[in-house]
Amino acid sequence: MELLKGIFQYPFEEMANGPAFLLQVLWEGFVAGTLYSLLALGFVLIFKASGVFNFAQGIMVVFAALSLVGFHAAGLPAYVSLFLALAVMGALAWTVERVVLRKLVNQPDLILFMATIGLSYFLIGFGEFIFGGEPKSMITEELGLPTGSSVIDIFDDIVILQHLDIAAALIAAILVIGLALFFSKTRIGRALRAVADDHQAALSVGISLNQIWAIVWFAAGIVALATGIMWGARSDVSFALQIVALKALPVLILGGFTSVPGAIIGGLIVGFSEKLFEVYWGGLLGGGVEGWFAYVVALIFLLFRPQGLFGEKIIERV
Amino acid sequence: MFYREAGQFKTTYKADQAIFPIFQDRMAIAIYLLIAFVAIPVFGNDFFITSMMIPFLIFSLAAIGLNILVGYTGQISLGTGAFMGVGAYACYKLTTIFPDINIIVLIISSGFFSAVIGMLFGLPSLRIKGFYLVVTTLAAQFFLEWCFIRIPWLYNYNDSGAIEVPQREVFGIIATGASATPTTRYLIVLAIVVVMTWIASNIIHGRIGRAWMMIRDMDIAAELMGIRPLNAKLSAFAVSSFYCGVAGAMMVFFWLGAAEVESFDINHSFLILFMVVIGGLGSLVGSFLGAAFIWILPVILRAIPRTFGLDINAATIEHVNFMIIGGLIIFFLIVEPHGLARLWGLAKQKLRVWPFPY
Amino acid sequence: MLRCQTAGKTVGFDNISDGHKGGEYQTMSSDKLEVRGAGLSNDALDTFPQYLLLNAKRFADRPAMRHKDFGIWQSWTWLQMHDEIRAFSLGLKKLGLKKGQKIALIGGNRPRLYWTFCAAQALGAVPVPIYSDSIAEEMEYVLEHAETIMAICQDQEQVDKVLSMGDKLKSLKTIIYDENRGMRDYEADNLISFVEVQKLGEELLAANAGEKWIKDINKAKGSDLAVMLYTSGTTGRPKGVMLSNDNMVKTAISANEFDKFDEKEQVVAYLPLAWVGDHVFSYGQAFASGYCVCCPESAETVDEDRREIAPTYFFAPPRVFENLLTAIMVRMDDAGNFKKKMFHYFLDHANKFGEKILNGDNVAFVDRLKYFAGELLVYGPLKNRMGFTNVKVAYTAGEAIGPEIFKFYRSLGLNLKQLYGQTEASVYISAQPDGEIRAETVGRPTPGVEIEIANSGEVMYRSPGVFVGYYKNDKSTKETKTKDGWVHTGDAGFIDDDGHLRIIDRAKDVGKLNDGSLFAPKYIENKLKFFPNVKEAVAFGDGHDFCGVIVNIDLTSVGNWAERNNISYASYQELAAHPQVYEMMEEHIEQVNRDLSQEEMMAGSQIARFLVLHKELDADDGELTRTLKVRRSFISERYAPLIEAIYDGSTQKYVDTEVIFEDGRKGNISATVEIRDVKKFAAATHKEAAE
Amino acid sequence: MSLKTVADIATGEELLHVDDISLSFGGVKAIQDISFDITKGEIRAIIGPNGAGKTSMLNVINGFYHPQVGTITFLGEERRKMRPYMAACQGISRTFQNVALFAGMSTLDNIMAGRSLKMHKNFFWQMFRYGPALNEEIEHRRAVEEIIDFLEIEPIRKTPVGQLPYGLQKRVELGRALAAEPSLLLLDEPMAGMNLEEKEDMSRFIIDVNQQFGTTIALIEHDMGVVMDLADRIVVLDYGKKIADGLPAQVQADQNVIDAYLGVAH
Repeated sequence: MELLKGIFQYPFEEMANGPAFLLQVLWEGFVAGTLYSLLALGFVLIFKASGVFNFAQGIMVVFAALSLVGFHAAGLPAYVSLFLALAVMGALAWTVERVVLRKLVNQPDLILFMATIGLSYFLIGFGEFIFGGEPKSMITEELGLPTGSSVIDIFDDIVILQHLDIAAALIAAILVIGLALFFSKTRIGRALRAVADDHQAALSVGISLNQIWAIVWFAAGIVALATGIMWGARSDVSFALQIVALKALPVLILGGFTSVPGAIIGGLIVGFSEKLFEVYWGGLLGGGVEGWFAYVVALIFLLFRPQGLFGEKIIERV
Repeated sequence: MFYREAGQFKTTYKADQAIFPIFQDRMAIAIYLLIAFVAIPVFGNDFFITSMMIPFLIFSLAAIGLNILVGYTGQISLGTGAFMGVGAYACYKLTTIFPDINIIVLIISSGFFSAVIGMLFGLPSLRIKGFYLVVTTLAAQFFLEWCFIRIPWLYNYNDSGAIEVPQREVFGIIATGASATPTTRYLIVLAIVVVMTWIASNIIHGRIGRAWMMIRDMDIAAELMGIRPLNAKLSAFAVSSFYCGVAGAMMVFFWLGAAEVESFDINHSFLILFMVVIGGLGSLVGSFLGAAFIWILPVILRAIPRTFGLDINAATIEHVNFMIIGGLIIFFLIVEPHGLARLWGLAKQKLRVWPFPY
Repeated sequence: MLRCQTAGKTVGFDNISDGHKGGEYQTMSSDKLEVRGAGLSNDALDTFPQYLLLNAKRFADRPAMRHKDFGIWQSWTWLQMHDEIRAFSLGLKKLGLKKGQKIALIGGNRPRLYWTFCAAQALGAVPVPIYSDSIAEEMEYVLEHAETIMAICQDQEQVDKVLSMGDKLKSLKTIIYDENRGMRDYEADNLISFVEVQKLGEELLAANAGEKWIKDINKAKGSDLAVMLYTSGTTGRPKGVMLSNDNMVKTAISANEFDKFDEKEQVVAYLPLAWVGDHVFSYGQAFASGYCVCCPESAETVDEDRREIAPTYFFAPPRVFENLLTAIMVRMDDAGNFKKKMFHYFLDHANKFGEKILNGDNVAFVDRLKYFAGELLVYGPLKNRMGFTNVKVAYTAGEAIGPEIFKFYRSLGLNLKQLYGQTEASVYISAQPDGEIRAETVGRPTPGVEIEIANSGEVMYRSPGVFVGYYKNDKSTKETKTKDGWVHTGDAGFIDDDGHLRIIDRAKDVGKLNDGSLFAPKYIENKLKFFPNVKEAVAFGDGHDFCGVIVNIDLTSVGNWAERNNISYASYQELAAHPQVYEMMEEHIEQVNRDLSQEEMMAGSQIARFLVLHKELDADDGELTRTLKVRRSFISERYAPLIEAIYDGSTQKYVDTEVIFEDGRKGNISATVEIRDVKKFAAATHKEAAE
Repeated sequence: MSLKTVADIATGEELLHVDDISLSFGGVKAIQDISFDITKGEIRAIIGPNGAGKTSMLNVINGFYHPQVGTITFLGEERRKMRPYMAACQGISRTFQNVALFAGMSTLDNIMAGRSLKMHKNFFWQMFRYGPALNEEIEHRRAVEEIIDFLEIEPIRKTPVGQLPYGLQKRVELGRALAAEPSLLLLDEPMAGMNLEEKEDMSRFIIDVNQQFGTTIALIEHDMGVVMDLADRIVVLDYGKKIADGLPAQVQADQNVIDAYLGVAH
């Protein structure tokens, strides 16, 4: 009885009694969701264009952030470092396309997936080799990102909004809009969509798959850098992030593997629900449920709608 | 070259259906077993047995388990680490509850616990295909990891949160705990691995294995041939998790001696998946080759600087190790996506058709 | 739903070892078998059915026959085979087959057809095997000529052939078929399946006909007719060679003694049933010594099946050895460089020392060691791949074998020997005893055979195996067989200093060029055919100024070569006419001329002109015999314009030929064939002087 | 070509009855109000232009698609929704338009797979590959060998099917379907993509299966010549509707059919 109350009664009482706290929780969820969305965005870009589930997206985030911090630590100005970090991501994209993707065309999904795991192992080793394994702090201020926080008085209570989080949300929004424009307005963007729809068709209208892959990986690299900066600013830049990056998976399940808006909405859903559950119900289970909650949500969701929120119903043919 | 198949004709289906129909193959197996059971215990030093052979065998068993799921049934799983954990924690609890029962019996029994858990998390596979299934198994991985931390009952409310292996005897010989000799532990592990490999091979070559492969190759056609996806997939999940569970239990009891949740984290899932893919999907031999490659190679890599008298700090070696392994994985996937087993098979084929090229 | 079509007691051999106690399996306990001369295993019996009784007793549990069917080697022991044969034999009796009557056998190497030989002989009837790939017309002639009253056909295809002759076969009463496949809807009432016949036999057996059956077998005499084999002569209608029990049994026994064969041998039966060779090796010798005969699954799987069985005794016409060698070389061409080098290094070594080692000559220890390494790395695996690992004795016969090919196999350690024989002799005339083997001879007369060379140079022989006569053809019998039992072989040859027989050519083919030099066409053709690229060659020259040849390329070998050299071709015809192919042939022919120039007797008959024929010579078109020998006279008629062109000096000639396709349809192939001149060489003795 | 007469078919026992079936995907109507029957022992052809709903019809019969309206009566049992494996249990087996073999397995194993329903020995025996499990394997191997013999595919027995040429793959697929010893065999374009000789072989096998084992066959085929020779009766579909049903000669003369094949506007 107490258990049922714990599930169905107390949490809601708590929410009603502390609306400001609820808002704070929702904001936290929103911020986490934004980051999930950004991570998922990186996945979606690559999956859409090449059908590869890029397990290395997480490590790319770390790697991008480490490069940035690393260049700065070497004495370069922040913006030069930023530019160089972008260049590093570009070089990475080019290398991956040359060395890995091109050689693995037409292999089964599992093989490509494994290759990206191999890639992430390599990048972990490479990153640690160059930058060392210990966590680093992000050069938030140097990049001109806001660091303060605003305290809002509401419902006789306060909600604290970190400026950085607001900036993060804004940057995420800009990135998404930018990508949307890129996809719909530019020639390369349209080519990307063509590739996503049909490789053969894309080839027949004279689009080079290799080029597109490199571009897509670069785009994912940019997203990774942005994610890395945001994430790094909130916590530290460390390799632990690669596990968190797996959260992108449930996000993609919810949003669909190929849908950009899906990634955003999925990310937000995961962010919100995870925080809410952790705060209001987590205690029942002893806490720490954030680690798996998203997956279980995705799993339950899958059972009822295997094609995702935005996917189309699949009709199997024989 | 060494294959002399002329005159090896079969007059019964029993002989023709044998798992090793070629005499030379049977001889080779006999030789491997002889080396494993006699030569290694006699000539191997403790380091070799403890740091190489025991973990190699245990990982091989886990790889066989995962291979049953991924390679034979075509269901991707990233939850191997956690399923191994279930076996380990189950065995730990069993030894606590039944201290007098033979440890080998308990090790095997613990496999049933992970089989049940595996089936539970395999249920969604009926509706979910391909990569979506990764999410299910990840859910298993993270949920179970959480359980290993948050349910203190599992580790007998130890302050350390770790499970520690008690001393147990098998037929009067100390088999587990700190005072068990490496050779004893090795021989027990070896015996279990050999028997379970034999059983896996039997299942794969029979009705059930065929049903798994039918689901893997063409699930629609399989269903139209009368295979129930539910039975086939769940049995694969059960058998696979059973193997992983036993491997997990052995890992703690015969190798590590103590373990906490880190021993069963997602990196272990990846490690085993690497072994399966590098070794070769859908191949038992591949599981062994993959385990050897992924486990023994780093051991060797670590030893190389020492042998050349180079003083490189351990962390750097570890980083380089990661790079080399990551690079090799990509290299292998590009050069031979069917894994070491394919190379093995090709080499065998070359020997069979020797001196001809085909 | 799916019934076993060749239903029968196909009990696996492994199951038999614990005794044949099975209740459903009706057996006669072996000690009840009444055997003439029982206990005297070496005693010669008179007929093969008598040997069947003996073997069913002395080798009751040893395998008698295997057949790759339904994926495994179905096996029968001698006792089981005895029961099968008895049931079938009694069934035939019930169907009215009587002593002296003929039963035709049409089909491939199937146990049931081999059993039919014995089942018929047990009744005193005469089996007449017919080449199953004969065209209907040939088959009709034999069936009619032999007055067969029954025919046993392997399958629907053969039944259809026989049925299509309909009323033209006056004597034929009953058709028995082995395989049920597709036979369901046949309504002819003279059709009956093998199994049904066996059931009839079992009914008789139940009525105690068994003892009478044994009595009849034991009553049979050596002088009775055993089998009639139609020779597909190179000219004219086939002739029915009548062979008596004595002919066959005595030949089989002495052949077994000659090579020390016992019940432990295994052979693969893959040559046509109607060929005397197969009849003696796969039936006669098997019954006499009790060894095991294995029938392959199908014609396409013979190589694979032979590898599985690994026969101890192997018999093949040179063509088979040639094809095997070609296949080996073609495959090795695709091997990596290192492997190729190693392969040829050891082959060269074998070429130098292999035969010496096989013959037991003195060879240095180092070379023996090298040969041993070669055995490990090359010869052993190679023999294994070909299924020759266990071969004690291998024979080649039917035609001359290229000396290089012969040497190749011998140097690998295969005890390949030559044999000279004829249907009329129940095969054996001469054979090479172990240790006296040379490529160019066909050995010494086999035990019991006397050989003489007639004044004309023709080889003649007399032996216990000499045939009774040609069926209903006294004229031919008299032409071939003298009153005191000497037989004309039709081959020209001589006995060399070591007492070995050497064959030059068909006696009637040996001729002279206009300048008087000796012309032995086959001798030249064989030299050409040694090249893997040459499938067939026909030489002309008798009564002409010079020797000219028509060459047939080997599609496998030349096609492979073309592929490697990026030469594209759409058809056989196109490839044959390709200038580079012509060049290749020209080189080969020059090589032959060089060889011929070294031989005093042959130097005069070097090849002056040649052409590459635009179509493959084919038995269906009558260009080859069923045993795939060239029918020279037919070819010279058919391609008369081409031959004319060779001698009138033209460099090309248009020719139009009618062909019969596999499915029986007729069509035409036409082409303009190029004719080329070849360089000749000065005869050896005048070499220095000439240039 | 067939030996059966019209009278045979008319009086034959009904094996399958399709009644008023309608099937749609979203708004697309794949099949509308189709009824027909299949009698025991006949060869029944379903023909029609591309997109006529032929394959959908087969998919409905063996439970892969579930029609919104209508019933199917098979062996006297009425049903509308069922899982494909249940259809298999009832004795319906099939081949596919695009060969759907188990690519990673040998010919032998593929045909063996067709006998899945007939093999039951439990996990315990399977573990040891001993006793009942081994005997079962061997017993079914024998049955499979008979099919191999029947289809004349001995030389490719142990070849992985992925390496076989297309024509042989089709034959192996037929073997796999036959291995289930079905009472109704559905063939989805068994001769698609074959050359003339392969088509002749396949026709011979289909007739042999029908006559030798008495298996009822429903087949979809494009090649009209082949269909007219093979089939006892023909159903013609066009745009998801039945436009004709009858003996080959009747169908051939039917104006609707001629129009449909010539593409006359509706």
